[in-house]
Amino acid sequence: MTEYILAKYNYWIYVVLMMIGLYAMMGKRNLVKKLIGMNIFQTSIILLFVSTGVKKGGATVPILMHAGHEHGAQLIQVSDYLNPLPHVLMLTAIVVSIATTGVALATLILIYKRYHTLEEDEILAIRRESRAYKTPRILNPTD
Amino acid sequence: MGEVIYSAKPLWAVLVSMGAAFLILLTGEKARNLRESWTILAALIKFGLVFSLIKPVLAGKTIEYTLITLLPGVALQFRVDAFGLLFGVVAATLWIPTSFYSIGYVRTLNEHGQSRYFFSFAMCLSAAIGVAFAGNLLTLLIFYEILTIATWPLVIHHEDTSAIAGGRKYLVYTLTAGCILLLAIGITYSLAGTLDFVGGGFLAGHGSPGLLILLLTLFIAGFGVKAGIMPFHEWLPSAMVAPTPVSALLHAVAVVKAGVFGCVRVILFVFGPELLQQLGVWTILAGVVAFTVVAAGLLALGQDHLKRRLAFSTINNLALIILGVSLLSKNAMTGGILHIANHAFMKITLFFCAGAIYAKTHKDHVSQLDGLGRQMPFTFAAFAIASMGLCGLPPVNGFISKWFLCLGAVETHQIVFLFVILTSAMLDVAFFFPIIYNGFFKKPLPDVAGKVDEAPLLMVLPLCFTALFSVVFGIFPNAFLNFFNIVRLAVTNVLGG
Amino acid sequence: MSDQLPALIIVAPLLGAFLTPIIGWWNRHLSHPWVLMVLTIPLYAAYSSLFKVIKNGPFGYNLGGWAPPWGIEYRIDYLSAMMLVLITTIGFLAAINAKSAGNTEFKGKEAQFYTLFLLQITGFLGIVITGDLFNVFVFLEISSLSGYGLIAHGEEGAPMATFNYIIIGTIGASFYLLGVGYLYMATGSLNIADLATLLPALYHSKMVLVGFAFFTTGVAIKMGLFPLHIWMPDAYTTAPNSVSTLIAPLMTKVAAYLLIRILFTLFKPDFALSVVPIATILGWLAVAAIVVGGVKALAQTDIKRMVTYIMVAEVGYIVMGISVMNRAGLTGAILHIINDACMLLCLFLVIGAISFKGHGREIYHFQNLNKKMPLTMAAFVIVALSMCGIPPACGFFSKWYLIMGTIVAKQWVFTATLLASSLINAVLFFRIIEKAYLAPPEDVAAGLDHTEAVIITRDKVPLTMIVPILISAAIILILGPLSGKIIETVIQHAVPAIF
Amino acid sequence: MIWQLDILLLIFIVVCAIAAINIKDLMGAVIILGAYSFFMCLLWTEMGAVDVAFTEASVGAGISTVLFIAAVNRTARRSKD
Amino acid sequence: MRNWFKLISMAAVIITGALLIYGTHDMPAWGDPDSPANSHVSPRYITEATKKTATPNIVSAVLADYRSYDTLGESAVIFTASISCFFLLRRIRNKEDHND
Repeated sequence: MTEYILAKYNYWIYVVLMMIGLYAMMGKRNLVKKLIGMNIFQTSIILLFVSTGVKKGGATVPILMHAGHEHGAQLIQVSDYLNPLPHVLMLTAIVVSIATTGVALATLILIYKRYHTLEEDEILAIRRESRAYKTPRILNPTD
Repeated sequence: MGEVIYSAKPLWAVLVSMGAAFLILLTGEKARNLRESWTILAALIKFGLVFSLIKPVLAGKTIEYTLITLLPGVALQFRVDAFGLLFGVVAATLWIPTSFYSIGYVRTLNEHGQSRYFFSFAMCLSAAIGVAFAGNLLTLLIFYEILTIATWPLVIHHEDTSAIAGGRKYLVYTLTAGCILLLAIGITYSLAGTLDFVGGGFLAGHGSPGLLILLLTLFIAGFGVKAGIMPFHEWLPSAMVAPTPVSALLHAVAVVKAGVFGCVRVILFVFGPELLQQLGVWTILAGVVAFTVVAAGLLALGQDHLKRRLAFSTINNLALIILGVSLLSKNAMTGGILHIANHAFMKITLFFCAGAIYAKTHKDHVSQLDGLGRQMPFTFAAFAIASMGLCGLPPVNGFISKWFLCLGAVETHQIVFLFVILTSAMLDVAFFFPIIYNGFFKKPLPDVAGKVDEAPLLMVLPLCFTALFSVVFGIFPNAFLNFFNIVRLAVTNVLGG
Repeated sequence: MSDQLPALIIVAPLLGAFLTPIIGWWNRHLSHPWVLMVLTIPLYAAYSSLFKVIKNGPFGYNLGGWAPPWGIEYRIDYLSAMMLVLITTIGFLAAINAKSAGNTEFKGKEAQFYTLFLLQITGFLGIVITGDLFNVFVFLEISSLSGYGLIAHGEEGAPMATFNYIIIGTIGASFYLLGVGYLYMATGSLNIADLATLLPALYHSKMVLVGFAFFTTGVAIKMGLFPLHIWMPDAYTTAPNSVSTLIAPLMTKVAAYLLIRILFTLFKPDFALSVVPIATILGWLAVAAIVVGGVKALAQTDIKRMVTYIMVAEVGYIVMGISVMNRAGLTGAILHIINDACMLLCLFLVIGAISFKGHGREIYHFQNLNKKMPLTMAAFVIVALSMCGIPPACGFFSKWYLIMGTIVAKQWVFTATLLASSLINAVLFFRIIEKAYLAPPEDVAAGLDHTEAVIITRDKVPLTMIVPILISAAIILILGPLSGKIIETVIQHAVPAIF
Repeated sequence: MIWQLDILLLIFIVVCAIAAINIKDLMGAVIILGAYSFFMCLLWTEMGAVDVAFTEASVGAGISTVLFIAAVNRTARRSKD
Repeated sequence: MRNWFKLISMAAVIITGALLIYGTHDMPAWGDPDSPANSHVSPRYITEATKKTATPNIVSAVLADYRSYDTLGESAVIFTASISCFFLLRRIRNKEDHND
């Protein structure tokens, strides 16, 4: 049992992080808080990916030590180096997440300019009011 | 089924009025004479094309044209057999007088939206011919739906509250029917894997009896809406708000007949008499339509609005056609199918008369027609001839079809149905003869002119023409268009031998 | 040249996008012709790859020359070639349309607008063409990010709608990424074809099951499948017209494509048939989507919002076709992807033209519109008929296959839903057509003929708007009778053989 | 790879995450988010993903925090939840 | 209303989390060098990358060579985001200029 926990506890903590982030995205009213949650959510996924590349038992960072030597290539042991692929993917994912955050913040500023608040329920109230004002229903007896 | 000729004539027959429709739209309101010459030109060409198909079909050949594959095993296909040809000939022939009549009507009443009117009219005809020549259920459905949509602008033509309400009712009924048909055809395809019409049916041996009965119900409900079978008839009287030529051609010939045509196609060419005998549902079907026959006749008695009375008479006669077919005996079938053509000629005359009266005097209620026969003798004479035909009196063509229907009812040993047919003839007498009597013999209302003062020639000539032909076809059923032979051939195709 | 076609499809618009700001900075009036010019390349490449696929069967393209499981592969088979053609065609028409509307909606910022426009198309193309799960994610993000930017520039409520879209869309993309992660942990591969061979042995692994669940949820969010559609109506209603013309028809369709890929290529059909009850779940969600979409659409008076709810229902159609798990249903779903994209394109083009001429989008604003914009309204009628499933417009044929699918699967509730929905569509559209084509009954009653009642001037819709409208309306009419041909040459090969 | 350190970092991260979404002062929340990213970097370095850690340190902890601060500066600082 | 929504999102989050944890059950133990992720595709990167690309950092080698189109996509993402922000925020400045 202990072994099982030791083998899995990492994953569970990632899942907890994801849940925190997801909850903030869905349940929080403040838009900045939603974005913070989004960041947490995305980093936890990145963490999950990165951890798939981990190898126990002496593997080191995926930078070859004997590069340049002609015979160095033969000496490369797969178990000596961490799996590089998740790292590659996650470099992209980090950039994607920051890009999303950037666009989201830009819309956030637009929203603030328009409504002078960042609380979702207040904005919704304002919008409902303005929509009711902007589109008067013409009562048409034939409709 | 004899030799097959591959020819694009059916396609051209469909396309010619569609092309005319777009020319009409392009020409527009400014060049009225040019616009209307498109209609007449298309009508003549269409008639010529359809007429040229009669000879090969009577020689036992089938004309086929496949346009494009729609589903595996089902193409957009035209196949002209005797039964389809009958409907096609009726529609194409009657379009010619209706075209002239329409021109007279809309010009006399100075209607608005004439381009839209003629456009929709041409589209309707195109679709009707498509329905007639469709080689399989899917093609039939496609043109049937086009017909539905193309008729709508005609129904709402007046754009007043009752027209819009009538249009909505029409759409609700017919679009629902379209959905039901889609379902029915889908089930048919999944059962049989084909949709091509075969004389004598192709569904035998597929599916359980329960499913087949359900399928038949769906089909009859789907086509029955347009055919005005009770309880789906409600839209037809409401749709009488349309201009009279529309009521004349579409609600006596093209649209409602398309419904009847579909019913007959399904009964004879999808299910087939043998399968229906096995399922034993033909008595139920015949019972339902027999009820419609009598009920519609009774309801017609109570209508004071002339066109509504004619509408109920239409429902009555359409049900009579389906009754004839569902009796499944040779003579009844002959009578039923022949009645498609005969009823068309008679009913279009009646509607023409109603329109002529309205255009001249703005009267549209039965009670307002007293003494009008002296002012409009030709119109009323035509009306009298056509109503005699509908009552089944010789020498008008209605007599022949009713005669065969009675023979068929006797053949099946179901005296009930003979009784129904005779009752309906009595009812016809009851609701038509007072009109004629009042028109000719009652004291004229004060606003009736004492002298002969007919509607414009463009309206009177077509109605005289159709009335004349009703009599001609009564005396010589095989004159010109060979209706009787075509019907005989169609029945032979179904029953074999 | 012809060997490099797949790379060209992505690289050309991408490079074009990189260059657009420069061109726009030089002379902003050049950006529109430049975009059109750039888009002809993927358009040509997409059509020639489709013909190549039809002629020689599916082919792959190894980027950088690395063999598939190690490098990234672009895979063009029947389905993706068809989608490429769809995307490039619709993108091209939307780009033509963008000129007039875009120039007023984004005055002074045409260059950025067209850059994002190209990136959006690149994203869609990339999702469809790539054979690598992670690459799909990257392109998904490109298309989403450019979409966020474009939509947020819309009318009053747009930023808020976009923010919701960003949050929900990011959840969707992240779920997708989680799915990729779980599958990667289970197999060690990212290549779809490679995974498809590795996965069958692992179908009962919990990792794969969870990965699958997150995949489908993520894609369903992007697709706007009920109940995950909540972002969609707001976002597409408030988006600028020239933007919703591009995104609304394509985003849901590309996501639907992904769903088909996941269910039938990545996982084999028997996974969905025998391992997870995904078909049942999807089917009932589709029923709910159609019903809710239809009812909500009935409640709308703003036509653009109404169309977005119709989109919810249309997504339901596609998913229903997928969920019945038979040949007819899936054929219908794929056919409906094409048809619905064209119909929505035409609808949004029409709405764009109406708004461009300064008419409101409420239904009562449609009064007399047929006199003012006869061609536009004619196109609208064609789409309306297609939406109601009236032949020979294309909507009828996809509906036919969908109904066949439900009949074969003996799912009568599904059949009934489909039929009822086309009636709802008829109500939705005919009330607008009535408004547009008929004079108000009060006028008629008062004896005013509507030719006399109002002196109506025709609105001159610019050529760049009316031409795409007419082309798309023509496409709707042509696709219908051609559907048999399309199925024969393309779609039947895209349906898994076991159906 | 020392599991005690590992678990310590993870606990820090979770605490930072919870704090970041619960603090009512947005500026504080953003700065805590920066700290969260920083701990994340440490964790990744410890896992051997140096490239990812570098990127996260510069992009996640750096640019992202700056963007957040800039945005919060231009908008409201207080949050209701 | 609001609490009701919070409850729903909480439930959704818990379901998601439970699903994710359920998925971890079959995961290879943490840091297992023989897990599929570490043994299917990646060994070839480690052994061949230097030979093929002459870069000692395998991550860079994979990033820039094997999966170079991901990287191209990545730069496109940044480009998209920056253009988006520019596109969105510039209007405000214009408007302010106008208003002031």
